[in-house]
Amino acid sequence: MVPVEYYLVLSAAVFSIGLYGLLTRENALLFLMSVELMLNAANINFVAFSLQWGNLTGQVMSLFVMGLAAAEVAVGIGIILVLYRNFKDVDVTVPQSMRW
Amino acid sequence: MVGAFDYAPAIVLLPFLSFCLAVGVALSGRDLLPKGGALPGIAATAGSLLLSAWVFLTVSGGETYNETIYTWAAGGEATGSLSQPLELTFGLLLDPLSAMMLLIVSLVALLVHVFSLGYMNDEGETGLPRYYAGLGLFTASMLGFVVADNLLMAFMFFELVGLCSYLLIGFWFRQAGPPSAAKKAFLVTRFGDYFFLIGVVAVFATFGTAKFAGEGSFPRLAEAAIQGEATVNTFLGLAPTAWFTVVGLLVLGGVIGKSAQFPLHTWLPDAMEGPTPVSALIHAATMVAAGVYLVARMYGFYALSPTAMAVVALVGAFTALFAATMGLVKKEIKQVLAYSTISQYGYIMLGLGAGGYVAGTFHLLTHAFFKALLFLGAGSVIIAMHHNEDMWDMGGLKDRMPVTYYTFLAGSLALAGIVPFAGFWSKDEVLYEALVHGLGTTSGLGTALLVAYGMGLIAVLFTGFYTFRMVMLTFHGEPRTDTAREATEPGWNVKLPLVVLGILATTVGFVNMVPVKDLTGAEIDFLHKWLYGTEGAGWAETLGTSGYQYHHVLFADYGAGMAAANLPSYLVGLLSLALALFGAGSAYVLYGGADPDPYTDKLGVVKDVLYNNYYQDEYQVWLAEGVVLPLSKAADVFDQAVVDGVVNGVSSVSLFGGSRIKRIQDGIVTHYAAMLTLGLTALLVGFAIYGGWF
Amino acid sequence: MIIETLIGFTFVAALLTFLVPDEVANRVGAALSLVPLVGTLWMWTQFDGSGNALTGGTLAFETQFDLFALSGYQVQWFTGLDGISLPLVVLTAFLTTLAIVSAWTPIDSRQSQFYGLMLFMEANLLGMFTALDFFVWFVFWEATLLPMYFLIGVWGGPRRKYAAIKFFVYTNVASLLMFVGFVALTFGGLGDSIDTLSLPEVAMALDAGGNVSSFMGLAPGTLKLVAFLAMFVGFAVKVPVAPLHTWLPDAHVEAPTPASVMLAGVLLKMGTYAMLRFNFTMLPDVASDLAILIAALGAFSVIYGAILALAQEDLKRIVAYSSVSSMGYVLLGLIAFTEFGVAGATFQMIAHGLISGLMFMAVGVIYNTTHTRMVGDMSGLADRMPVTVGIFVAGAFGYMGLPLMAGFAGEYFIFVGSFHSTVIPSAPLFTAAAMFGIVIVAGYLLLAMQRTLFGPFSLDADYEVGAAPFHDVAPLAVLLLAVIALGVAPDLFFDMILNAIAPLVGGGA
Amino acid sequence: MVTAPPLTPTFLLGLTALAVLTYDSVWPDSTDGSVLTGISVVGSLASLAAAGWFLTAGTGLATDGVSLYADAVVVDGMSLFFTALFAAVTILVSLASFDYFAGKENQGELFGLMLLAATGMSLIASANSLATAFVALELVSLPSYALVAFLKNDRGSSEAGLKYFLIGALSSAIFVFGVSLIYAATGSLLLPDIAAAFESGLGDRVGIAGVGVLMVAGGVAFKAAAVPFHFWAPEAYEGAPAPVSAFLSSASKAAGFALGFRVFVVGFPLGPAASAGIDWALLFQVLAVATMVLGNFAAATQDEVKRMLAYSSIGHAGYVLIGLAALSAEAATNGDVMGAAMAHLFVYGFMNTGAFLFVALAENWGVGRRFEDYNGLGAEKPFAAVAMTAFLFSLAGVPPLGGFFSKLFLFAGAVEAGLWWLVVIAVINSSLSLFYYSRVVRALWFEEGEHDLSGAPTALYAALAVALVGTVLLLPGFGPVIETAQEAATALFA
Repeated sequence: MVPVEYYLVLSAAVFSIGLYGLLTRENALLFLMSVELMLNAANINFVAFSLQWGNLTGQVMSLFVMGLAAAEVAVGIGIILVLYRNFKDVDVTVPQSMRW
Repeated sequence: MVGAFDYAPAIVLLPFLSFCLAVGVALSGRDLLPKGGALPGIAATAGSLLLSAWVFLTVSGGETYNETIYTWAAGGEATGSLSQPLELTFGLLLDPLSAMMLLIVSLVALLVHVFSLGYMNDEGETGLPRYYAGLGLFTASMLGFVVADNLLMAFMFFELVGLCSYLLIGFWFRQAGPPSAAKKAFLVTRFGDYFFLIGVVAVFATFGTAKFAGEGSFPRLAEAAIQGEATVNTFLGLAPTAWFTVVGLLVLGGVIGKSAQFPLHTWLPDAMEGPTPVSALIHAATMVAAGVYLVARMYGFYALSPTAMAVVALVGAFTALFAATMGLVKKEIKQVLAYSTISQYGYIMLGLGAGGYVAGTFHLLTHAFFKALLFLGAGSVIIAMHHNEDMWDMGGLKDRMPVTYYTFLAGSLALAGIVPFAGFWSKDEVLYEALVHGLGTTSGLGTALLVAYGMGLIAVLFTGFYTFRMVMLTFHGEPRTDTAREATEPGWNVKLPLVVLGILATTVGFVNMVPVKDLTGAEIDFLHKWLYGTEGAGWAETLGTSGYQYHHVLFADYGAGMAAANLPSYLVGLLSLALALFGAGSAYVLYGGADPDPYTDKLGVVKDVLYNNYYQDEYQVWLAEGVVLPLSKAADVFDQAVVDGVVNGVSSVSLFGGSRIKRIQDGIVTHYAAMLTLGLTALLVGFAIYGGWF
Repeated sequence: MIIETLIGFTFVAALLTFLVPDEVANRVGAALSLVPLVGTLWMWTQFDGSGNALTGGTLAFETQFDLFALSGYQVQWFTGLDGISLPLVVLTAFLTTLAIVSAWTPIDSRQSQFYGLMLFMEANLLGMFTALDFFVWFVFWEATLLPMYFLIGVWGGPRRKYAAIKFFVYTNVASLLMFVGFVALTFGGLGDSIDTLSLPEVAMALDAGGNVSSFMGLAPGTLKLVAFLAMFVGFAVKVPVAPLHTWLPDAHVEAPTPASVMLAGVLLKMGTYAMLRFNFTMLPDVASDLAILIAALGAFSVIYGAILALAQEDLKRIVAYSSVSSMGYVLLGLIAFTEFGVAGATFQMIAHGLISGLMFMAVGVIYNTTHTRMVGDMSGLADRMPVTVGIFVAGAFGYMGLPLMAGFAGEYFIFVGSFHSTVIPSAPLFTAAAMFGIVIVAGYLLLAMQRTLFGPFSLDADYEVGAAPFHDVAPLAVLLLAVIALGVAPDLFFDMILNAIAPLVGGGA
Repeated sequence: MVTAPPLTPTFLLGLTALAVLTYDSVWPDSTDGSVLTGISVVGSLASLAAAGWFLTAGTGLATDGVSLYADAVVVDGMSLFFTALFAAVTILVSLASFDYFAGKENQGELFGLMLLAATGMSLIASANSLATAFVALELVSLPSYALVAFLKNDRGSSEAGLKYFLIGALSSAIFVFGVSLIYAATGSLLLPDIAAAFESGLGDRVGIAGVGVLMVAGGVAFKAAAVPFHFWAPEAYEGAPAPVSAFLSSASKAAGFALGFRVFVVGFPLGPAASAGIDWALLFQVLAVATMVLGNFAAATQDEVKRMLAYSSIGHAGYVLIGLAALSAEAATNGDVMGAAMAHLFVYGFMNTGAFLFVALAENWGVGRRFEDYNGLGAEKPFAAVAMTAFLFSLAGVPPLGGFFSKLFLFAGAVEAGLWWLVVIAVINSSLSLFYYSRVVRALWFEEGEHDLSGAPTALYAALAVALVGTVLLLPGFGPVIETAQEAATALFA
C-alpha cells in the first residue's frame, strides 16, 4: 500500500501548480481553473486520509468540496460575464480603476 | 472710650470713598458733580487731614497703636521650612514716624486738590472725574502705605501707589508722550519692585512674619537671631547676618525704584509729562518719599547690617551728586525740579544710610513741603505761561506774579539750603551725621560714609547753582517772550496752597535746629525727641521703632557697629552753607542780568552729556529694545520653527508613511494574489522554523 | 443628588438649546445656564466637606453607586466635592454663563448649535470636576474636548480647521498617554489590591505604599516613575507646560471669544487639577524625586511664555502665551509641597481662570468693534470706548498681579509657598527666577496697551468705533468685580482649599 | 414553557430568505421593494428576538449550550450573541436598501442573497465542525460576491466583485486545503475531536497540523479582512453598493471572527498547540499588529470617504484580533478579552454600519464620494450629520460613545493578559484614526458647501437613527452587552 506521505506530496504539488497558474494567468477563466486545482488538491488529502483514518468523514467532505466548487464556478462565471460586459475583456488585470 | 485710633482707618477710607464716587461719575459719563469731582476729593482729604492731626496729637500724648485689623489669608499649619503657620494680615501701625508722615501726606494732598481747581478745572480740562479719581485713589493708597504695620501690606499699597502714578502720568492719554512716560514709570519701578517682592517673600520665609513693630516683629527677631537668642530660617546656606543683608538689599530694590535712586531714576523726569499738581503730589512730596519712608520704617532691620547701610548711604550720596549735575543744564523748569527731587531723595538716603535716622526723616519732612511748594509754584508759572515750560521763554515774572515769586523764592532758598530756611537745617544735619559717623566708624562702613559725605557736599554746591539759575531765569531779568510779558497770576485756589506751603517751607526747619542746640544748649531738637520717645519706656519699648532702639543697634557690635566722632555741628553746617551760598551766588552772577546768556552751553561736550542725563535712558532703552525685544522675537521664531515644528512633523511623517503604505494596493488583482501568497508563505516559513515543525 | 441633578439638567439644557430656533438661542442658552450657576452657588453656601477627597476627607454632596465591572474592577458613579473641586465647579458655572452672554454679539450663525455646545461642555466640565471614579472621570474628561473642537472649528477664525484638529488630536493623544500611565499603575501595579478604580481607593492604596507590584518587567519603583511621567506629560499638554504648549496659541487665536474664555478659563485648569489629583496626591514620593525637574519646568514655562508673549502682535496671542506663563506659576506652587504653595496654586487656578477670561472677553469686545486684533492696526481706542478700555486696563493690571486683585493673591501665595519649600532644591532661586515673570508681564501688557488703547485714535479700517453694547460690557464688569472680590478676600475660597490640601503637605487636618 | 428548536434564530433567517425568494418568483419584475424590505426586516427582527430571548430568558443556552446533528452544530451563548449581531445588521441594511435600491430591478435577489448570507453567518457562529464551517463559509461568501457585483452596469461594482471573488476563491481554496491537512493530522473534522487529538499529541504530524492551522487562520483572516488576506477589502467596500459594503464590513467581518474564535479556541486548544510549536496566539499577535498598522496608516491619506472607511475597517479587524492574540493557555482572563472583542464587534456592527449607511445616504443624494464633496452637509442635514459624527467619533473611540467602551475593555483585557506593547501600538493607531475620522467631521461641519439635496429618505434615516441609538445608548446599556459577551466567551473555554 502506498505510504500516505506520498499523497501529501501529491496534493501539495497539485496545490502549488494551481497556485502557480493562478499567479501567472491573467485570463479569468484560467484563474478559475487554477482554483479548481487547488480545491482538488484538498480533495486528494481528504480521500487519502479518509482511507488512512478509516472513517468516511474525508470522503464526505470531498463531496462537499466538489459541490461548493461547482457553486463557486457558477458565481464566478456570472461575475466574469459582468466583467466582460463592463470591460469588454476577461483579463483580470485590466480592472484597476480602484487602487491606493 | 473711642479715641483717634478707632477712626484711624477712616484716614485711608475717606479718600477711597471719593475715588469710588469719582469712578461712578466717570462711568456715568455725565457731569454729575460740580467741579468734576474735586469737591469730594477736597472734603475727603480735609477729613483725612483732621483725623491725621488728631492721631498726631494722640501719639504725641505718648499713645501708639499697633494692631491687626483684617486677616487676608492665614495658613493652618507649619509646612516647608517654617516653624509656624503663615499669617498674611492688614493692620495699622501708628507711631510718631507714621503719624508725622500721615500729616505730611494728607496736608499736601489737600493742598494739591485745591491747587488742581486752578490748574485743571480753570484750564477747562476734560476727564476731570478720572483725574480726581486718580488723586483720590492715590491719596488712599499712600496713606494706607504709611499706616501699614507689616511689609506685605506696605508692598500692596506700594504697588497701588505705582498704579495711580501710572494712571495720572498718562492722564493726557490722547497724546503720544504721556502714555509712554507712564509705561516707563511703571516698568522701571516694577523692576525695582521685583526685588522688593522677593524681599517680602524672603522675610516671610525667614521669620514667618513681616510685622514692623512690637513683639515678634521681624527686625527684633533678626536682632535676636544675630545675637543667637532666636533661630530663623536662612537660605542658600548663608549665615544670618549675610542673609539679612541680602534680604535688606532686595527690599532696597523697591526703594531705589520708587525713590528714583540711581540707576532706576530714569522714569522720574519723564513722569513730568503728567499734570503739574500730580508731579507735586506724587513725584515730589509723597510717592517718591514712599521708598525712603520704607527704609525708615524698617530701619531696625537695616541697622543690623553695615553692608546694607553702606549701600544705602553710597547710593543716596551718588544719586544726590549725579542728579544735581544733570539739573544744572535743563531748559524746562519742571525738569530742573525733577532732577532736584532725585538729588534730594539722595540726601535722605544718605542720611538714613549714615545712621542719621532723625536726619533723614527730618529732610523727608522739610523736602516734602518745599518741593511741593516749588512744583506748585512752577505750576502757577506754567499756567501763566500757557503751558510753556521752557525757562528761556520766561524771565521777569517776579513783577507779574509776586505771590508766586516770593513763595517760590522761599522754596528755592530751602532747597538750596540757605539758613534759616527749612532745607538748611535738615540737609545740614544729614551731612553732619554722615561726617561724624564716617570719622567715628573704623570699619569699611566708615570710609564709605566719608566718600558719601564728600559727594553730598559737592552736590550742595550744584544744588545752590541750579536752584538759583532756575529762579533767575524764571523770575528775574527781562521777559523774553510775549507770553512772559502778559503773564498774570492765577486765582486764589493757586495762591492759597502756595502761601501755606511757603510759610511751612520757611519755618518747618525750626522743629529740629541741632546746630542752635549745640550752640545754645537749648533743648529745641523737638523732632529728635519726637522720634526718640523716652528710652526704655512707653512705645519706644513696646514697639521698638524708636530712635533709641535704632541708635542702640547701630552702635552695637552685632549691628552696623558705628561710632560717632565728636564734632560741633555748626562748623559742619557753616561749611555746607558756604558752599550753598557760593553756588547760589555764582548762579546770581551768571544769570542775574537783564538778559542772561546760556552759559552752560560753554561747557560743550560736558553739557551734552549732562543734558542727555549721562545717556542713562539710552542704555536702558537699548536694553529693552535692543536686547529684550530681539530676544523675544528670536524665541518666537524658535517656538514656531522647532517646538511647533516637531509637533507638525510627527503628523506629516505619519501621513507620509500612510501615503507610502497604501501604495501596496496597486489595483491589480494578480499582484494581490501574489502578495497574499508571499505573506502566507512568509508566515509558514517563519512559524515552521519558530515551532520546529519539520 | 444635587450634583447629578445639575449635570443632568445641563445636558438636557444643551439638548433644548440645540432644538430652539437660532433667533432665541442666545437668550435661552443664557437663561438655562443660570440654573447650574445658581445650583453651584447654592452648593458653595451649603458646602460642608472637610479634608481632601482622595485621602479620606468627608465629601460634600456625595453620591456613589455601582455601574458595571471592568475586567475585575467595579466601575462606579461616584461624585462629591471637596475644597479643591468646589471652587473649580463654581468657576465653571460662573464663566459659562458670562461666556454665553459675551457670545451674543460675535456669534451670528448657527446660534442654537453654538449655545448648545457651550452648555454641553459645561455639563461635562461639571462632571469632570465632581467625578471621583477614574472611569467616569475619564469619560467626562475626554468628552469636554468634543464641544471645544466644534466651537473652534465651526465658529473660529481663518485657520480654524488646522487649529481645531491640532487641538483635538494633540490633547487626545496626551489623554491617551495619561490613560495608559494610570492603567499601568492600577491594573499593573496595584492589581487585585483594589477592587474599584475610584480615585480615593487608588490614592489610599498607593499611600499605603507596599502593595505596588512589579509589572511588565518594571520594578515597582520604576513602574511608579513611568506611570508618573506618562500622566504628567499627559496633563502637561493640557495645562500647557512649555514646551508642550504649541497647540494653545493656535487654538486661542482661531477660537471665537467665548470659546477662548472657556478654554483659558476652565479647560487649562483641567490639566493642573488632574496633576494635583493624580501626580501630586497619588505619587507624592515620585513627585518629590522629580522636584527639581518639575520646578524648573514651571519656572521655564513662566519665563518662556512671557518672553514669547512679548514678541506677539496679536492681542489674543499675547494673552494666550501669558496663560502659558501664568500656569507655570501653578506648577511651581504644586511641586513646592508647602501649604501656601499647593493652596496658592489651586487658588491661582481660579484667579487665572477669572482674569484670563476677563482679558479674552475684553479683547473680544474690542474685536467686535474694530474687527482686528493686531496691535499695529489700531491706537487710541480709549478715546472711543472708554468703559471697555477702563476695564481692559484694570484687567491687565490684574494680570500683572496688582495687589487686592485675585492674581496677586494667587501668585503671592505661590511665591511665598515655593520660597520656603523643602522639596524643591534651592527653592529660593527657582522662585526668584519664576518671579521675574511679573516684570515681563508688565512689559508686554503695558506696551500693548500703550500702542492700542492710548495715543491719538486711529484704525486701519473704516469701521464706526463706538462704545460697546451693554451686554458686551456687563460680563467684563462682573468678572472684574469677582477678581477684586477674590483679591480682597481670598478666604472666599482659600480657607476650604487650605483645608483640602492640608493632608498633601504633610500636615494633619 | 415553549420549547423552540435551539437553531430557531438561524432557521428564521433562512426561512425569511426563502420567503423573499418565493415572493420574488411570484412577482419577478416588481421594482417596489417595500414588501421585500418588510419581509426581511420582520424576519430579521424575529431572529433577533429569538436570539435575544434564548440569551436572556434563562433557557440555559447562553451558558451550557447544546450540540445538534452529531455535534456538527452547537448553539451556545457565542453563537446566539453573533446571530443577534448579524440579525441587527441585516435589519439596518435591509432598511437602507429600501431607499438605496428604490426603482432598481432584481431587488428580490438582493434581499434573498443578503438573508442567505446572514443565515450562513449565523451558521458559522454555530459551526462545531470544520465541514459545517466550510459550508457555512461558502454560504456567506458566494452571495457576498454576487452582492458586491450587484450593480451590473457599474464598472466599480463589477470590478469590486471580481477582485473580491478571485481573492475569495483563493482564500477558500487555502482554507479548505488547511482543513484537509488538519484532517490529515487528526483524522476528524469535529472540533472537539480535533482538540482531543491535539491534547493527546500529534506525534510526527505536527508539521502538517501546523500548516493546516496556519491555512485555516488564512481563511479566517480573509473573512475578517486581516493582513495579508485583506487585499479584497478596500476595493470591495469601495465598489460595492454602500449598503452591501456596510453589510460586509460589519456582519461578514464578524462572521469571520466568529469562525476564528470557535475553531481556534475549541478546535486547537492553545496549551497543547503551543507546546507542540503551533503558537497561534503569537500568529494572531503578528497579524493584529500588521493589520491595525496597515489599516490605519493607509486610511489616513485617502481621498474618498468610503475607501477611508474601508481601510479603517481593516484597522478595526486588527483591534479585534487582539481578542485572539491576547489568549494564553489556561489563563482566567481569556474569557474577558475575547468577550471584549465580541462586544467590540457588536458595537462595531452599529457604528460602522451607520457610517457606511451615511455614505449610502450621500450616494443616494448624489453627493460625491470625496471628503470635500461632504462640505457643509452638517448645515444642510443636521440630523444625518450628527449621526455620522457620532459614528465616526465612536469608531475613533472617543468617550462617551460605544466605541470607546468596547475598545477600552479590549485594551484592558490585553493589558491584563500582559500584552502591553500590543496595547501601546493599538493606542497609537487609534489616536491616528482620530485624525482621519475627524477629517470627515471637519468636512461636514467646518467647511462651507452647497448641494441641492432631494429630501430625506425615510428608511435610510430610520436605519441611521437605529444605528445612532445603538451607538449612543450603549453608554448606559453597555453593562449587559459586555457581561453577556464575556459570559459567552468564558463558556467557550470551560
